[in-house]
Amino acid sequence: MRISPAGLLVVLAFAVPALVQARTVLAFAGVHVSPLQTVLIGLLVLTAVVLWAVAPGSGTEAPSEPNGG
Amino acid sequence: MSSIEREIGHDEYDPVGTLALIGLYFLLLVVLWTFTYFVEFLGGDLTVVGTLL
Amino acid sequence: MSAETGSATGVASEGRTYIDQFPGEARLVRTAFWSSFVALGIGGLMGLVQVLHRADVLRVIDSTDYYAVLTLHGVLLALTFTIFFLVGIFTWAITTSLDRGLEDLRFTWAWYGLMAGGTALAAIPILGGLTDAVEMSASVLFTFYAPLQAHPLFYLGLALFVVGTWLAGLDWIRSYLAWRRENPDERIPLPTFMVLTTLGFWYLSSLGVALAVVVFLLPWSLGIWEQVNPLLTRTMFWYFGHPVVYFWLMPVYMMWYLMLPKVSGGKLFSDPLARVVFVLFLVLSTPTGIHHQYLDPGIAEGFKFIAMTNTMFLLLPSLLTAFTVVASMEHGARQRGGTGTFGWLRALPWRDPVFTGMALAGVMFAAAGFSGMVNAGMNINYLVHNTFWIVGHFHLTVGTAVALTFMAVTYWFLPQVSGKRLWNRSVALAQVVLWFVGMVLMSNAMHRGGLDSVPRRTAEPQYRGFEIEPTLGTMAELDAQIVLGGTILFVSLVLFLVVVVMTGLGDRVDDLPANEYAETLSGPEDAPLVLDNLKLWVGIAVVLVVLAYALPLAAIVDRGGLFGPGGSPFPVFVGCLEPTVSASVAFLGDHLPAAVSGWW
Amino acid sequence: MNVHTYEKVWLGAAMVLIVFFIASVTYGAIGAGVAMVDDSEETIDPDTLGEDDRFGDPRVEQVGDDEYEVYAVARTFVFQPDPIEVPEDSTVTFYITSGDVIHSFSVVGTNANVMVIPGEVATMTVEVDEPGEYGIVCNEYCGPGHHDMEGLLVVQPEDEFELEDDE
Repeated sequence: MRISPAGLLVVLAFAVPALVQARTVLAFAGVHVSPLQTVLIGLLVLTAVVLWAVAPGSGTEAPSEPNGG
Repeated sequence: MSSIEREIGHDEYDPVGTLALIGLYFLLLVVLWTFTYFVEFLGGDLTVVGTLL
Repeated sequence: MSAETGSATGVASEGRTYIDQFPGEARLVRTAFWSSFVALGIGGLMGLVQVLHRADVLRVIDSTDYYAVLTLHGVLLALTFTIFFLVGIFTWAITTSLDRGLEDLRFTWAWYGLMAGGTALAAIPILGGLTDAVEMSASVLFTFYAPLQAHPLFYLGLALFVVGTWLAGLDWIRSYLAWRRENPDERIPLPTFMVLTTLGFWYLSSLGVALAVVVFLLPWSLGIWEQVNPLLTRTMFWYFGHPVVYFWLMPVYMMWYLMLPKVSGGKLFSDPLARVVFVLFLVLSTPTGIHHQYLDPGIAEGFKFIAMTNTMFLLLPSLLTAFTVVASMEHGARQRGGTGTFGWLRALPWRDPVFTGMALAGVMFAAAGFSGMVNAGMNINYLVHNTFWIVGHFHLTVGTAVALTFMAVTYWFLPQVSGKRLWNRSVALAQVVLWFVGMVLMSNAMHRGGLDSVPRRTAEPQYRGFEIEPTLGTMAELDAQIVLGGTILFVSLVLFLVVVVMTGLGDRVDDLPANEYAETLSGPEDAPLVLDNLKLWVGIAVVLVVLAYALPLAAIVDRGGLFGPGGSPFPVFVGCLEPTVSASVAFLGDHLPAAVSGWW
Repeated sequence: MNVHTYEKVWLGAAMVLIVFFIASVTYGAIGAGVAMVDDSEETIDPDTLGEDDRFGDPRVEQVGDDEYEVYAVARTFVFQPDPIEVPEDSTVTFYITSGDVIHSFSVVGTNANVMVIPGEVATMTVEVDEPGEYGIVCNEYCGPGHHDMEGLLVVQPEDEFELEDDE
């Protein structure tokens, strides 16, 4: 794991608004992406993030660890 | 807290990351406001004008 | 200058949870939380009903009943959920930071009872709006604009609820005065300072709505007055209606200042600036309400402009908060070993739902900052006023900054006030992340729909004579985004309630972390003494309110009279709507199965 | 008081932002000429609109070359007159009041959006250019039939436009 499971969850959460907004922004630039394409591209991106996260990393574990909360 | 690796006191701490993040936020606000006010609003139809102007 | 100074906690409370320190107060906080969560559950369910109804995906109620559902949603979530949670947090803040219990718990339970009783009274006619069985209703929404007229019980309940909060404030002030007598020379502890400044503008602003209800609306609904001045009661509502959003927000800011640095592993960046921020809110919250009335006839443009400048300067304390809070998080991250300009973000405790929930709430509040700036702008209000944009905005503020922060800190508070271990941290983490994702989808589509003139507060935003065309894409996909987001939010809400209930069902344990809040990097000794002069700040707040409101109110009364230029009440009572409502659904259960099977 | 340099920088930036917002709104008001609805009209008794010169008979009136006035009434749950017909390339002043509760008069997809409060007359002047149809919605909750409240604003080509006469 390159990042902790919790970190991955948060990264995925941030990817969702980025994908939603990217479609709107692109439309202003004249590039029209259909909702279906957005979903497909989104799934690809999210899968890529997951694959990146679970791939054997450089060995530097994320410093986050359980603490009293 | 167990996970603290080092103590950083007031005088040795410069919130560089905060300044960077908030600088980006500032730019985003300026761009979004400019777009919304001058393009979406003033560029729209049926703008309400005063009778005197 | 010392790095190690800071809050007064931990003196007598080493290693003890809140319930160990103050068992009686913990019981009150727990009860207030439960009241708050019941409101959250019912209000959230109503939200799901509305999302599905508006998009015409599933209509389990008749469209004429939609507004009773909407009233329930607004009142329960905006007032009941938020304020019950607030009285819990403020009680915790006063007792913990002054390190003393409340003076007399019988008085404490009396104000709690008044608030709960008021809520129940107001709920009766609102629920009555959903059934033909009772001849009473209060489908007047959260704003209850006259001449729409609710059943008198609605106004009475509202007034009692507000009086309950006033007494709660007196309870905390009493604690503070008692503490002050014993500690004449000490600085006011930061949490207590936050409570007192918040109370300052709460008393000032809620007086307006109390007068509107007690002097005009309640007697009018009882038939004592024949008519009221709709513009006057509306202005008095907004005199309270804007500060009330800061009343919800101040406990959130308190949590961001006190808990977020702690759970990040750092210290609050600056105690003095936190005080400055709360003083600014005290002074500026109230003289801004007219910005909700930019498009009202009967108010001169100059008054609107004054309200706008006040509102714009009210951005300042929030922008300062953004810096202080992020800097405190960064301090924690760097102490935990984080490095780099942005790399420190990875060193934050993302596994902790208390942290992650609050951090995500903060991100959404930054987005809400932008739509709020647009709402604050005077003439640009033509573009967004009363559109779905506004709904998108306040689902980011009260619906996320407030609600998500409250849910996240519940995961810290619940063990503190019950002595029980949090049931499941992973479910809690998933819950806060789901709320974030669901709200992104829902509020994004709401903002976009609003820019295309989709109205707020309507059961059916589909019209016979024309169609509302989005600039980009189709209305169907905006609707789909809202339905998806709303459903995710509801799932998240259910998960929250599951965690809360399961935690409540657990056993007492004795290895919980102690009750404490963040220390400060720059402590109160760096704050000028004048900041603690609350009489001065309240005085300035009163002067600003008089400056902002005396002339507009005088003009409204002068033009239309105290009781209006005429006009009959418009009771939103079930009896008056017999032709349409008699055909409608009396019980959800009757139609739910048919509607669900039809949908599938 | 001990304020970090970065925080001072941010405080300055925040002030700049606030001034920028106020300046753009001021430009909109003075430079672009966007006027706010205000208190220029006398109050009116909503119960006796039927006897009023202007609102007793909701209508469109020509008051000059390319200048029209619309006297409109919002009631639960209709707009009168409906449709409102005006010619292209004209300046139209709306006078709108309510016969019962608070409504709004909001022209879909445009900046023409105003609250309609019983007892008050909302006025707004807009310039219409090309022929077309706009929906009108009430965007303030006004009772159980609120969602049925809609109207139409029709901007007609110059040669097709004629005012309806009250015989």
